[in-house]
Amino acid sequence: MADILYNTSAVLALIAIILAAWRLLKGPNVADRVVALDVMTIISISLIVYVASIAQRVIYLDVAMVYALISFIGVVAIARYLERGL
Amino acid sequence: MVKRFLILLVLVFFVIMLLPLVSDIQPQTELNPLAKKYVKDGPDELGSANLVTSVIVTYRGLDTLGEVAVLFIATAGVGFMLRRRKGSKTNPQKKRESSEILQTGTALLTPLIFLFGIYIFLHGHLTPGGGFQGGVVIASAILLSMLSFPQSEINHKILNAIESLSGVLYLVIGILGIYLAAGFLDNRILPLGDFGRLFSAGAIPVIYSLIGLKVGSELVGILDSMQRSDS
Amino acid sequence: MAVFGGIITFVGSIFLLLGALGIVRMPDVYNRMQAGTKATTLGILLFLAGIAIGHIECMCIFRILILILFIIFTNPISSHALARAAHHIGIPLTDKSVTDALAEDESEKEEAIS
Amino acid sequence: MTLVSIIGFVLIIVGLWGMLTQNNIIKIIIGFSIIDTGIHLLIVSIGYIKGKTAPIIDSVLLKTDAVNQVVDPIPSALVLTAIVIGLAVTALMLVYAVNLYQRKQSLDINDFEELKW
Amino acid sequence: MINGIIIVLGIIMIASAFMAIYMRSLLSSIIAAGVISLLASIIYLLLAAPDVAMTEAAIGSGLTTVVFLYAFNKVKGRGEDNHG
Amino acid sequence: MKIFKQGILLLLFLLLFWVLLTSIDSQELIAGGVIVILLTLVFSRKAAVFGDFQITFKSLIYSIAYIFVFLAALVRSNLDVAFRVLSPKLPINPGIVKVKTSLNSKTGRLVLANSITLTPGTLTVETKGDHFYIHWIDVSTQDVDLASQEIVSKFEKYLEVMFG
Repeated sequence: MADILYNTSAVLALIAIILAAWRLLKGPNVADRVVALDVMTIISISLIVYVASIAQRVIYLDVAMVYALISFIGVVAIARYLERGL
Repeated sequence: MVKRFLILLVLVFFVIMLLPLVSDIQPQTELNPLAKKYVKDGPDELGSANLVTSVIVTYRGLDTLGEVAVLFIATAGVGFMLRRRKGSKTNPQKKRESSEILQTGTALLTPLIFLFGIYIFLHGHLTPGGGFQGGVVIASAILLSMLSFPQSEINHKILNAIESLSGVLYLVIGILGIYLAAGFLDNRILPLGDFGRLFSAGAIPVIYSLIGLKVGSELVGILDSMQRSDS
Repeated sequence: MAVFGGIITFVGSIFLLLGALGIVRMPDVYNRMQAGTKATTLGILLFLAGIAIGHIECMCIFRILILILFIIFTNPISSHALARAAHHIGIPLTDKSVTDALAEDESEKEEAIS
Repeated sequence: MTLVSIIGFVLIIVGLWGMLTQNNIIKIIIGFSIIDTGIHLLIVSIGYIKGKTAPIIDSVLLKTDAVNQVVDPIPSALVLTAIVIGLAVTALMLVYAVNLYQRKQSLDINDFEELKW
Repeated sequence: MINGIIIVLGIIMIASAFMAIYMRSLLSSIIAAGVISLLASIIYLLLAAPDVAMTEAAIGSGLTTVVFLYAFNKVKGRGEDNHG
Repeated sequence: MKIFKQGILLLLFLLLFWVLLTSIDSQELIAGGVIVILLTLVFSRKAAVFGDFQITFKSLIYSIAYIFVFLAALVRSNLDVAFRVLSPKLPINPGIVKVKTSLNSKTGRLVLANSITLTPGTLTVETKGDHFYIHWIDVSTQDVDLASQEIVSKFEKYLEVMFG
């Protein structure tokens, strides 16, 4: 029962990532694409934690932490570039 | 049109060349002999829980030395190509100030990311971290403060000192391994300690910390010279 | 306990999906950002909390706590930076918009200078 | 022929196609970094063994049982350093592109004819 | 389940690779290239290589993007990057 | 005195982070202590924002209350977003409005801006002096005072005590 719920959640997260990829493809200008990237990052963190839970390894969570910190910097960098402050 | 056809021809040739290589990859069912030796003997011999770390730092230590050297050369290349020419006037373009929210957030987060980077390379033998990852995280911390305070200067003397000092110490530890233990970059110059604790695995945490500092300062050097140079 | 965690995770993933749907359906950058930031933040909070509850024996609660704090702290900052940049380079608001106080203030300032 | 190796292979081909067809130097560098990612995926997929876990010994994975439960650590070790080197090499290539731009005020590869034959 | 995740992520990665090559604005190309390495790190984690996943996550989505952006700062033609 | 306070706060903050990352173990604590003290020495001058935290009993109570207020607002905002996204007509009425805040400390303003971003239908776009410019998905008033009343004041009274 619990396994079904977890797997369904992962499938929903995958659908969400596909939707975000659609916005990435279509987005009329760069800011839309960066928003899609931001959302994809967050959903990827949830997928990483899901993978850690099915692999039963606590240490995989370190990867998610690095991900959360560094991809934030990437988005901020693109924003600063757009407003010509880099 | 001819060009496009030629490109397609090259690509088809490449696919034909590469395809057997890829299709020969069979799903393995057990480790090959070399990997088996590393996995079997690694934990007892070197005391490192992360076997990838033991391969990088000790078993293939010379490769890592070479890779650090390549990184150093690339950094030197970037610095050389973007050096400030004498006499050319620096006209700093007007940059937009970053928002106050971002500045406050940076001031709060930078010490934290630093500590996290140090955690990553200090625990290279216990967790998936290591010197390369930790160095990148530390470079990212400095990058964040470069993003929100674009006018601030980095102290190049300290940067160069950290880089050279960690490089020299890395080599010294490697050579000490020849005299005190079995070979170059052997980690058994320090006692192995209890398996799975922080102060274990001999010199691996020390070596990885030095690699982390070196990689971090080199990446900061690349970023800094790419940001500073007047164009 | 595992089923309870599973339900929380499921609710979280629904919010993640809504966030992604929001960035597809909304008409302009700022509204997309609204949907993207809020829904994904609560979504991932619930997702991670559900996994931590479901695997309570794995001692990963502290790490997941740190992860949640990081995300709650950094996600709004990046959204804010992006919204500020988008407004500065003049990406227009959607036609349905009622008011734009910031653009009015900026243009007033420019007139005062010139 | 595993699933991931196919993805890596396709990425290599797509990156190569991009490198050959595009005229902009920056696009060529992007193609290079796509090839980079593809090759890394290919190498890591060689070391994977189905159903086994990461070669890190902790409370879940016992030292005595490790041989039967872990994947090959050597490809991971190779790729790990290669990624960092890839970043430095990308930075170096970009700096060359910037220098070329400062010479001729153009990023089009067809404008640089000195070494053509 | 794992195969399903790999297939979906792989398709998105390949689509992003095409996007990175054929997108007209360079900045969008960079963002698409960032997505490739973002998703590659999940695949590394599924292949039981967390070390590689961590390195790719740290470098691919943060530093590579920034290095490209710094290079853009030095070349002309940033004006048309904003739209499109 | 100020720098002393912010140094101590930074040290405690980093130490808490280290203990959460690692487990409570003698070797980890020794190494972590040394590193945290070194980092504090390096960063204490730059981290002036850490001096903004008020260390009183009242601010502790208010912090705990604030967490609940914030979580409630977050859940409400998500239901709001869900309603807007799922309804076929997209009932939005967006615009950028100006609000006024009386907070002075930098950390307080940061937390306020983050809270505004995460609560129903609002997103901080720009800060200028004591005015915030907020993208509001459903503009009901364009008056500065009324908008401030509606968006800012519910958080402000807590943050006033927590950060001064």
